[in-house]
Amino acid sequence: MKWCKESTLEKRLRGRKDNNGSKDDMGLEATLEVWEINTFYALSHVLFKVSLRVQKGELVCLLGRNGAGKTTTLRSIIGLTPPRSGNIRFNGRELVGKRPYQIVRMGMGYVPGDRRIFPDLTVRENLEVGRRLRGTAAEWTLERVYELFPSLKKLDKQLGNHLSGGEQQMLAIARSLIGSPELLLLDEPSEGLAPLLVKVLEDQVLKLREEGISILLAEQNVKSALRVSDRGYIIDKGRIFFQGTAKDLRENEEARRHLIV
Amino acid sequence: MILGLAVIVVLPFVVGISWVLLVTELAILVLYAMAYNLTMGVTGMLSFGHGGLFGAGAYILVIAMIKGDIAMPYALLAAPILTALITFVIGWLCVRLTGIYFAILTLAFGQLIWATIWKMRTITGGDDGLTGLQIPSVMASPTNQYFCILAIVMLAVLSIKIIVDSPFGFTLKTIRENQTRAQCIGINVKRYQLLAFTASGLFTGLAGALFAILMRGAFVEFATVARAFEPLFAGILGGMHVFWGPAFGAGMLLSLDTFIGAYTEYWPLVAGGTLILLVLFLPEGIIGRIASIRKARAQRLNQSSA
Amino acid sequence: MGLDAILFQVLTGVGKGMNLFLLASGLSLIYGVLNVVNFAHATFYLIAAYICYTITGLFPNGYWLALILAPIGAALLGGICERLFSRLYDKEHYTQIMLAWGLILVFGDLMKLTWGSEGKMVPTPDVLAGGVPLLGGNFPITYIFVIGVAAAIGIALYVVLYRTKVGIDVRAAAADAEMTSALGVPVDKLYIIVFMVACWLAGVGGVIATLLSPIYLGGDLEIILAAFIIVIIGGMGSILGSLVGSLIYGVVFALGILVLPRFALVFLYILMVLVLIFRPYGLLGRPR
Amino acid sequence: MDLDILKVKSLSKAFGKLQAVDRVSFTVQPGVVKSVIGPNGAGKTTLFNLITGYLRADTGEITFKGMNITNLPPHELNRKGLARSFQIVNIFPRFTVFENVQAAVISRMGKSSSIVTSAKNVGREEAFQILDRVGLSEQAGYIAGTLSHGDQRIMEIAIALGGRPELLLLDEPTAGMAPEETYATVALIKRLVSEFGLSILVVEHDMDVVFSISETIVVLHQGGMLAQGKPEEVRQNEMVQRVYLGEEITREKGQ
Repeated sequence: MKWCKESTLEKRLRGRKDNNGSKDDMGLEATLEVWEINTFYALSHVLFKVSLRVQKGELVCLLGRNGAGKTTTLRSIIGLTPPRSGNIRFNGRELVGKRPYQIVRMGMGYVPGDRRIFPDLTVRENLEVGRRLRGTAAEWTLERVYELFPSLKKLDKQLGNHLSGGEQQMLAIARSLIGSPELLLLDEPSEGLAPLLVKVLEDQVLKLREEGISILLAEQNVKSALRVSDRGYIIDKGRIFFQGTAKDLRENEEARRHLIV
Repeated sequence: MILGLAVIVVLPFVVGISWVLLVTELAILVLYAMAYNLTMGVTGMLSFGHGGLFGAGAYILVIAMIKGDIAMPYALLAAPILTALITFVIGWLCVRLTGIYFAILTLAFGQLIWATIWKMRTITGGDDGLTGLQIPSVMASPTNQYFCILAIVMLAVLSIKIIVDSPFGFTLKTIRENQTRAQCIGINVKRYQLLAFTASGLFTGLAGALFAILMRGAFVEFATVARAFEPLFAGILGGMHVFWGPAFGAGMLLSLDTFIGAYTEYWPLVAGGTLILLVLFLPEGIIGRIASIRKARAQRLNQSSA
Repeated sequence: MGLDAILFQVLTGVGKGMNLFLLASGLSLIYGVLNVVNFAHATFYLIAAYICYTITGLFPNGYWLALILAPIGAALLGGICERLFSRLYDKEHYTQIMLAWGLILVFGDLMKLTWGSEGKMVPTPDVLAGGVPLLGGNFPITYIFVIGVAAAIGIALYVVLYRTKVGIDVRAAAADAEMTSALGVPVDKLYIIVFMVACWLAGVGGVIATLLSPIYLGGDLEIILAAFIIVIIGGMGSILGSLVGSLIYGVVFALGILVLPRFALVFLYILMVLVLIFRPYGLLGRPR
Repeated sequence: MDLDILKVKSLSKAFGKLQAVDRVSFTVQPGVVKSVIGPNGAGKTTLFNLITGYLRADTGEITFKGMNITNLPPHELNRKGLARSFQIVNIFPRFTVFENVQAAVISRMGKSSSIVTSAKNVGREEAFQILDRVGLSEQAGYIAGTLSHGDQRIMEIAIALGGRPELLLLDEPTAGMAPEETYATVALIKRLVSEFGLSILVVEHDMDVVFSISETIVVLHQGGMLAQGKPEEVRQNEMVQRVYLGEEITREKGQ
């Protein structure tokens, strides 16, 4: 294994121009297309020409260390931190300039990394906030959601702040799911979960994909993410450095360099 | 500056008595606005209790002179000092809270002072107020009164200026800008907030006492919430982050009141409208806006030359 | 003084308190959801009271019409004002308070222009005139009516907030507006609704208050201070807190008048100061 | 005689059920850079907030220059010679760059309560010296909030230097920086140690930065210490690699 020496800082400086996002020419029907977005927090430039695609029914992961730009990418897509330039298309419709609630109503679901369960609302009420009638066959009802997460059903009347970390994570996913999304953005769902729960979570994520939901999964937990994903991107310092199938990502040295210490 | 002083000296000899009285009132309001600004503009603490403090200053002076038979110079000294003591006690309780809770606690204390004045008829005269203040003959004529009050106000404003420009004042501004950061460069934030609040109370008490002299008595209206809003209004009009902003605002406020008030009884409509427009479109205030335009230009020049 | 007389006084206090609850709950709701301190809230109350005066003057038995129309008027006005406040949501609280102060001045003058500066009385509808014998006294029916209306609205408010989708969205937005919007809820529209409902509540409060006391200019400032005392004691942002605070306010005031007539209000200020010092977020509120 | 400038002994902090920091112990020697690393939620920021007095420790002891400083308030720690920067830019945005640093210098000089002189020239020379040292003297007159993100973060270090600290705690000093800025910051940190003899404790995500500046590294995982040692040792550490790839590991309790 090769490790970064100080000189890599300089290398990074030089290497900056070579990396112009990555275009996908598979020609498949894309649910989500992110094209060279640049995102800022106030004055600080966080995302640099980030591009990625999610195909219909695909489970794509976005891997990176702390602070690499994963969360910002998802927030840019859902409209909470709109990019300053670039395009985001969802089923062919442009998202940049749209408000978060509009984007959600177009069929996207967002599960934030810190879960953000409403503490004073019961489990049922938390789900109620996410519920929307879309009139499609693929609509998720309360019953269907409880079927997928049976343990939530028992907690129906519990307040959000009385849930354990794992229960909160399930609720956060369920809360987005009940809005019947076609695409789900999952931000580090495995964070803070015990190993056993991570496995449970992986199964649930796979089940969601079987239901036909496309998923963009931001993860720091590489092992877990690669167990479920079809394809992935590696982000570091706000730039996409690598993309490929799960197998590529697992085996590529260069890819590992951006993920490990 | 010399020109300004000359205008001040010559003024009472060229204009009528009503104008002299008006300018005297203006001077007191300027002091009040600047005293208040020590809390709000300089330290960044929103207070609604200054009406009560203004009233306290006025009543202390009048009660001392009428009920205690104390000579005016001593009463004029006692009023701000006692008001500062009251402010210190109130502030000691208030600085534990932050933001809107601080504001509402000061409001509660202001109202408590107001209610006490209103209800303690035997001492304060209640609704009727306390009238019949005997002013020493040196100060009795409007012109002499004008000179005395203006001198005191100028001295007080100079003291405020020295405080604001001193390292102490600079420290207060650091607290206004960023409390957490101020704390971790070694500043005991609560202590300085209390000091600033007390100093503000001192000058507010003085302004109240001077106002009582001008009005020849003290009245419940001196201590109302509306009175507490006046200097905040002045600060927003003129800009509270620039030294002369509140003074300018006080001037505008009084002119609105006097001149528009002369044409129409509906001047609050104009004042309220002005306030709404300012808050929405010019939150820095008029003088504040001018100052920041200048600053920005200076930086641009600086950058282009660098 | 007999126990009956004291109980009678307590009941009167409950009546006053319930009337104020309509106002305080709206103030609390606006703060809890929008994080805006609406210092001008009682102005909507006063405007509704004046509209009620006009309507009752135009139509015989117009009171019931006024009870419907005046609060709607207050709500529409509130909707317009919300658009102004919305420009200051992310600004410091004092800017919102100054905007409110400007609105108080402007509306105060407009009311003076429209209705003049003398106090106004709204005739009590026949149905509500008189009293019922109670505890050795004659308890006015108007008070019973006020308690009834306020209680009914309080229950309705509770049902909406806890049993309907909109109510749950409102509570969610109060806790985390950004996440709520990321679940597909148009939060800015929700804000307008909340502001309008709060002003509607204030309007109802104003209309029923005309049964208890005359309408006069500047009354809004007195009432807003009462409402502030209530929400501070009960806890800003808590509806149940406003109810408890309102009852405490009404009862302490009514009993205070019996004990030390001139210092009834002072008691309340002292109570508020104590609450702020020892439990700044109020009896039923929570720190934020 | 105590040679360590900072000594953290068995420090713990829990939020409800979550053990955010679990019996962490380490020392910082004078004149070196020590880094704290670890995946998300490892407890790095909590650890920082404990040391700098923003949080109260449940148990454990923190010693600074031989003094027990556990749970002292932030402003007192600053007076003792311990300064910090923040993860999110934390400055006086409407002051000029010069005033930002001057504020810290005035406070350190103990002149915060003085009202006899004008503030304008108090601590002026020292503030300019510091700006010169970090390379911001040309921007001295700019409004701080208008600086680039990288310059703002460097100015934060300058503010911390105004307190003439012996120990500097930097919370992700290069977060959100462009590569050029990162490079400059790394150079600055190295210079502060070599030329001015400061001791520095850093929390940092950028591993290139961590390995290029640190004398020793502490690795946290789920609140506890996973490993500690020289950069080479940490790199070779099997456990550390596995943690960063998201493998399950069970930390030995009570090491």
